[in-house]
Amino acid sequence: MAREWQFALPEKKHEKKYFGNLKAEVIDAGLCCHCAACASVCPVNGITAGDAPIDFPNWIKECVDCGACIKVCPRWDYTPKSGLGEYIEVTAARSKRFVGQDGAMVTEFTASALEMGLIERAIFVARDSNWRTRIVTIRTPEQLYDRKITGTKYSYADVLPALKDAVLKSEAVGFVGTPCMVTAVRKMQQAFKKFERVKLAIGLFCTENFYHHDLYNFLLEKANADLRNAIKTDIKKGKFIVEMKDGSRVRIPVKDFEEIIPSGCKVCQDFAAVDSDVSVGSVGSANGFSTVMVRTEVAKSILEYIREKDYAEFQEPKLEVVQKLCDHKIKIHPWPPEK
Amino acid sequence: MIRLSKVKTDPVENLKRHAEAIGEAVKQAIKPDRITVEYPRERRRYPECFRGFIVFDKEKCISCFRCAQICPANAIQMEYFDKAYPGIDYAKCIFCHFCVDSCPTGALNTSKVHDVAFKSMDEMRLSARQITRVPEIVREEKQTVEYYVDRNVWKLVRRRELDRLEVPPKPVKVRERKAACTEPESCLGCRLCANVCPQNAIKVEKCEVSIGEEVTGTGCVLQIQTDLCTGCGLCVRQCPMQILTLEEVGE
Amino acid sequence: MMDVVSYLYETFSSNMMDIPLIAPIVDFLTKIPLINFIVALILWKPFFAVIIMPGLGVMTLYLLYIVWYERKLTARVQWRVGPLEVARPIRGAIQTLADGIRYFFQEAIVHREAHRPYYVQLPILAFIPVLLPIMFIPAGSAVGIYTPYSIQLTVTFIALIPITIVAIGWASNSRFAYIGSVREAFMYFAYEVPFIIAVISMIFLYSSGDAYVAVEKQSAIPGALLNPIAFVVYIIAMLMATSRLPFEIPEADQEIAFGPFVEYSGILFGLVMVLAYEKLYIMTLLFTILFLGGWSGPYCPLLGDLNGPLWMFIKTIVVISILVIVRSIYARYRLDQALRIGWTSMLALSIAALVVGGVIGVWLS
Amino acid sequence: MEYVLDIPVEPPRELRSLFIPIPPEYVEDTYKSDDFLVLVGPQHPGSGHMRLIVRIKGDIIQEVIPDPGYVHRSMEKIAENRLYIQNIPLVERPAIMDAPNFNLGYVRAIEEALDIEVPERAKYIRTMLAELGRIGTHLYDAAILAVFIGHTTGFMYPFGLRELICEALVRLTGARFTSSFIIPGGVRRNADESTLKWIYDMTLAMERRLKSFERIFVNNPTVIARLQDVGVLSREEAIKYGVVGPFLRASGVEYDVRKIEPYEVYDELVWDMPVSDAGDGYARFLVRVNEIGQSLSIIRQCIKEMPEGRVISDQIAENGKDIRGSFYDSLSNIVLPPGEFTTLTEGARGTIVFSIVSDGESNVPYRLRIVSPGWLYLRGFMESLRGERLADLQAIYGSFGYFPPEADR
Repeated sequence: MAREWQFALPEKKHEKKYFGNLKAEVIDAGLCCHCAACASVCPVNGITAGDAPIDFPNWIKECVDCGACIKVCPRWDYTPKSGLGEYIEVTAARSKRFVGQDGAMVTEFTASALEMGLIERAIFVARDSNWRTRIVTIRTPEQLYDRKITGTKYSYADVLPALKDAVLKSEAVGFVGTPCMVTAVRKMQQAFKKFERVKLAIGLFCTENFYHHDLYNFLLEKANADLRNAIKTDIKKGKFIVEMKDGSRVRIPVKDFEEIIPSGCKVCQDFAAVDSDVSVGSVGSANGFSTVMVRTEVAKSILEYIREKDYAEFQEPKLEVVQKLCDHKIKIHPWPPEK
Repeated sequence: MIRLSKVKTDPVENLKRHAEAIGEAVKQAIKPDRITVEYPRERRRYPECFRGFIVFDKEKCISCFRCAQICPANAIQMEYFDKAYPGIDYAKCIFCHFCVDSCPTGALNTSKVHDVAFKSMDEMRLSARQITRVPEIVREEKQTVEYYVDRNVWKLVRRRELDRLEVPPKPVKVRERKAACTEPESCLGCRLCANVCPQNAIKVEKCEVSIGEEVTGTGCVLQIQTDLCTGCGLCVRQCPMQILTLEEVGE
Repeated sequence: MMDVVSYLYETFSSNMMDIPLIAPIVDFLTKIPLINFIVALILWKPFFAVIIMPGLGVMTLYLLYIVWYERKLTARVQWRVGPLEVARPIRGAIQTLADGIRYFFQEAIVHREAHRPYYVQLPILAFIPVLLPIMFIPAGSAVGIYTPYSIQLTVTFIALIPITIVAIGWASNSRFAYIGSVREAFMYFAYEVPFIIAVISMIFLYSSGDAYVAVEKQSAIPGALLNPIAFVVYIIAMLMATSRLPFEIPEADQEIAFGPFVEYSGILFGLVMVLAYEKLYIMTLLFTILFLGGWSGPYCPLLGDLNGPLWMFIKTIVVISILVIVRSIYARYRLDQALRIGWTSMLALSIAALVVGGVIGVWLS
Repeated sequence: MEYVLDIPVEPPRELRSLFIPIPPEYVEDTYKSDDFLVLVGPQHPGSGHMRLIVRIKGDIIQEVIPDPGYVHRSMEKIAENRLYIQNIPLVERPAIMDAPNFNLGYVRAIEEALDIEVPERAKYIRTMLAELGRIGTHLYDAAILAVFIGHTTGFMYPFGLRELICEALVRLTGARFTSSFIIPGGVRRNADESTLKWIYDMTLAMERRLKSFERIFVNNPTVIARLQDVGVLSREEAIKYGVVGPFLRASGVEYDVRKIEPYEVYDELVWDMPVSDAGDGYARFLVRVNEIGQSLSIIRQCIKEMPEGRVISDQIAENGKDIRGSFYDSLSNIVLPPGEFTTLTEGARGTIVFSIVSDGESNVPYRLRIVSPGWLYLRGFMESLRGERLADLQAIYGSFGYFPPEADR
């Protein structure tokens, strides 16, 4: 029980409050990856995320100038991570219990971790009827049978604010997020000890992520595909595929999405979520399987658990495809960005 | 189990019942056992635990907002003079005395006053200064009444003395508690605790953060001055990372 | 002109109440011209009987007393204190007077739907059938109009009173008032026959409709003991007629908020409210004559002719004071129950009373 | 024989102008078949804050349609944004005479969720409180019944007796009736010996006075004549229409939550359940009068057998005698585990159902369901009016002791 303690203040680049610095250096510079880490740690809950760029309305008055947002921002002093990262084991697997995007291994990992008692609750991203993202807290594996929870959504979600509440509520938390989110969580864990309660960080293979309204309008006007009656979105072989209720599929080449890619994603080179405990993605495995890159012991133990319980069937992954995509991402997202 | 059934209503029974009823009425008319309390002229003696108007002791108050937060009717709003003190809106108060029971130092106490007349709704909102004493009321009564019951007696005993409306404050075992930080490593550094502290017991001063020898940057030192801290727990409720607690000290 | 006055004075002074107590004052006043006319008029026996005692004058006093007394008695039975704050030292005895004054100065509202002329007039007109019986009820030597059929006439005029109440209910033209007057009419049917038969049984008993005969026949034994059945029937009928509990059906507060009188306010309400009490007073006067030996009582020489009226008044007051306790004893019967009581048990009792009256009457004569 | 007027009668103006919860066809049909619709209430002295739409043929009631909800306060919704502990004064408000029973039911739901072990002495004090509330309610209902059938003494006596109940509650809890005294884990304060002795003597004195009340009102022939054979509910009807509490027992069904699933120390005490097989208004009244006697004996037993010890569970506060000072710290941030927790409580007028749905995270109930007895026996009340006289409506109303604020919540 300390009655006297100290905390560090990051140095300022401009003579403003800290959010001013963040705004100048990250948001206005177009580096912000919209991971909402700053929104999650802001003590006055002033920073807003959601389906819009990160902002702090009248921060000049309300910001208490604590610098927490800067401590956790993954794009402050940005040096991009890239490549496959180090891993213990790579495999391709398909869950036998759950139906997911491909192999539903994200769901499988979370369910197994919950069953093992490694984590008490997990933060998942569900979607509503027109594919807006919605945060759900998973406490029991039964909740994961909901088809709206599994499956990929290609738009931003405020995972980390929900993650902070979960951290304050329970001892061991897991979450699923894009590489930038995983990186942000690692920075949070360095800065604030409490976030070490995040026991399981499942990273997703990620090329880009979109604002929901952008994606919606884009699909509507490009392919006249209304997301409201879509049942599945996916990226396969450079094509963005939207599967409709009536079974029809809309294919759009990923290159056309250039105009709506947020600027933050254009400087991101991390495809395989190198900081995560385990990264999962469809790339590099046969159809209906997901590639699983186990990076830490925790994830390894979960994988063992899955093996012994025989929850999933396994396969040899094609790692070079993943490698190719990593390089491709580095190619299309150069750092520093050439003007 | 008691089995009841239809009562008989033959004339003989009815005559008996008529006679009983009339006899009872005549008995009461001759020798009434009257239980009316003629209120303004005589006042009932209420026990010490009576939930009346609330009396506030400014010295004991540590402005911990507990009374304001527990109030089911939102009748208490805190007012800032040198510290934050509770003011009670008697237009809303339901006299549940949750606030009195919540007060950790016994600064709020009950009284036997239950009949105060207000001229307007604005008057009913009493400030902390006004509730520091028992509200003065016009006492017309000459005597105090109390119900005396016995195995076969039930009467009003009237004493020709006035009842004291102040209740001696009940002692509360004050638990000496101070704020402390459980997990300094995860302090955001927002200093909201320092801002909210009514005693300004949390001191913040710039310093240099150093790991080993080399100075890594500037920082702040937060210090809770235990002599000033009253253990109100406002900082505990305010902390966004929930790393502050109240811990018992002393005895 | 003068001879008319002198003639009237002669008639008055020839038939004056002889009260030794105030005789000197009367002698002195009769010396003064014009005053003596008034004094003679007041002390003229018919006038005295009707207007002063047991007539209108003391009836007002009685009203002031009985309303307060009933409230006090009810309160006493009910562990309460009753009217107290007006004139605390005398236990709020002038409460009724205060109420009357308040009624007098209160606004008398006549609502739009009401039948205005009747609505305003009927409370005053209702006094006529109340006062008519007094003309024929003798009190000692003081009597308004002497007839050998005074009892029959009294009963006849008492039977007129409900008509005014029904008319009041009709005139105020409201639902509750309408229901109230219908109930009043039903109660009229319920009590009238047993009541009249009970009175007739007493007439059989005294074999005369003359109050004087009835009283002097009771000199030995009061009529209550001679014909107890008629006594009981008369009391119950009296409760029904004056809508006391348990037969307070026409003006049931909780069901039809004062029934026929629901719309009245101010002095008009004050008038209609006391109607039932006045009716009670009249019927009790008859009751004392029939069952309690009328004006017969210990003779006080100082009072002279005043003895009769005084004793009669005292007996009436005592009887009423005993009667009003039923208000605090009983609940309210339903209308059909009251009718059933009237037409079964009370009718049977009254016929039995008729037989008893006949037999004892034969035995007496 | 029956006389039928063939005069066409128009439905009166207010049946068309006012809001009536019945279709206009019903009104037309009624007035075609020579019936009449009488609106009793909501301002009528003989009905509480509720409107009764009575369809009469002559003087006989054909059908009664209730129009409740004039005192609806949306209590369940208000409860959803208050702390669990702040709801205690709220759930007392439906029937302030019966406050201890409502309070007890709600608190027991919370204790069932948190599985708090209540100390013995606290259980006895709670039982005593509940019975005091029951007596007060029964006396209140008796008084209202008396004033409905025009017996003023029968109105004054029970209120005089209730004054003693209020005095007992004041000495015990500090408030006259809405004493938010029962908290999760026990009661707020210990009861000292003098108070208990006073209450003990009070019960004896009250029994004595109840005798005079019985002589002048309960056994009064006029009262019996008004209530006997009026508003009869047979055993089958009572079960069919879901009548609860003393009114169900008056129809001959031996059901009492205190006997079926005893909740406080009721199973350790000796008491009887008065059951009548008449099922009419007088039986309903008589059952409650007998229950008063039983409750008095229960209170005496409680005081006799009350053990020493804590009155607040050690899971709540370490000071077991008085919650004062630690109320906020121990009770303000109660969080129930996720799930639904339901308790049955035998209130004065019948079975009270409290059901708390919690989401396991917030410190306010996700949903609080209160089913009060008045609402449960309203249907039976309406059915029992069928075929009675219009003048009996008030008598039956009083015999049920229907309390609109309790039913509307």
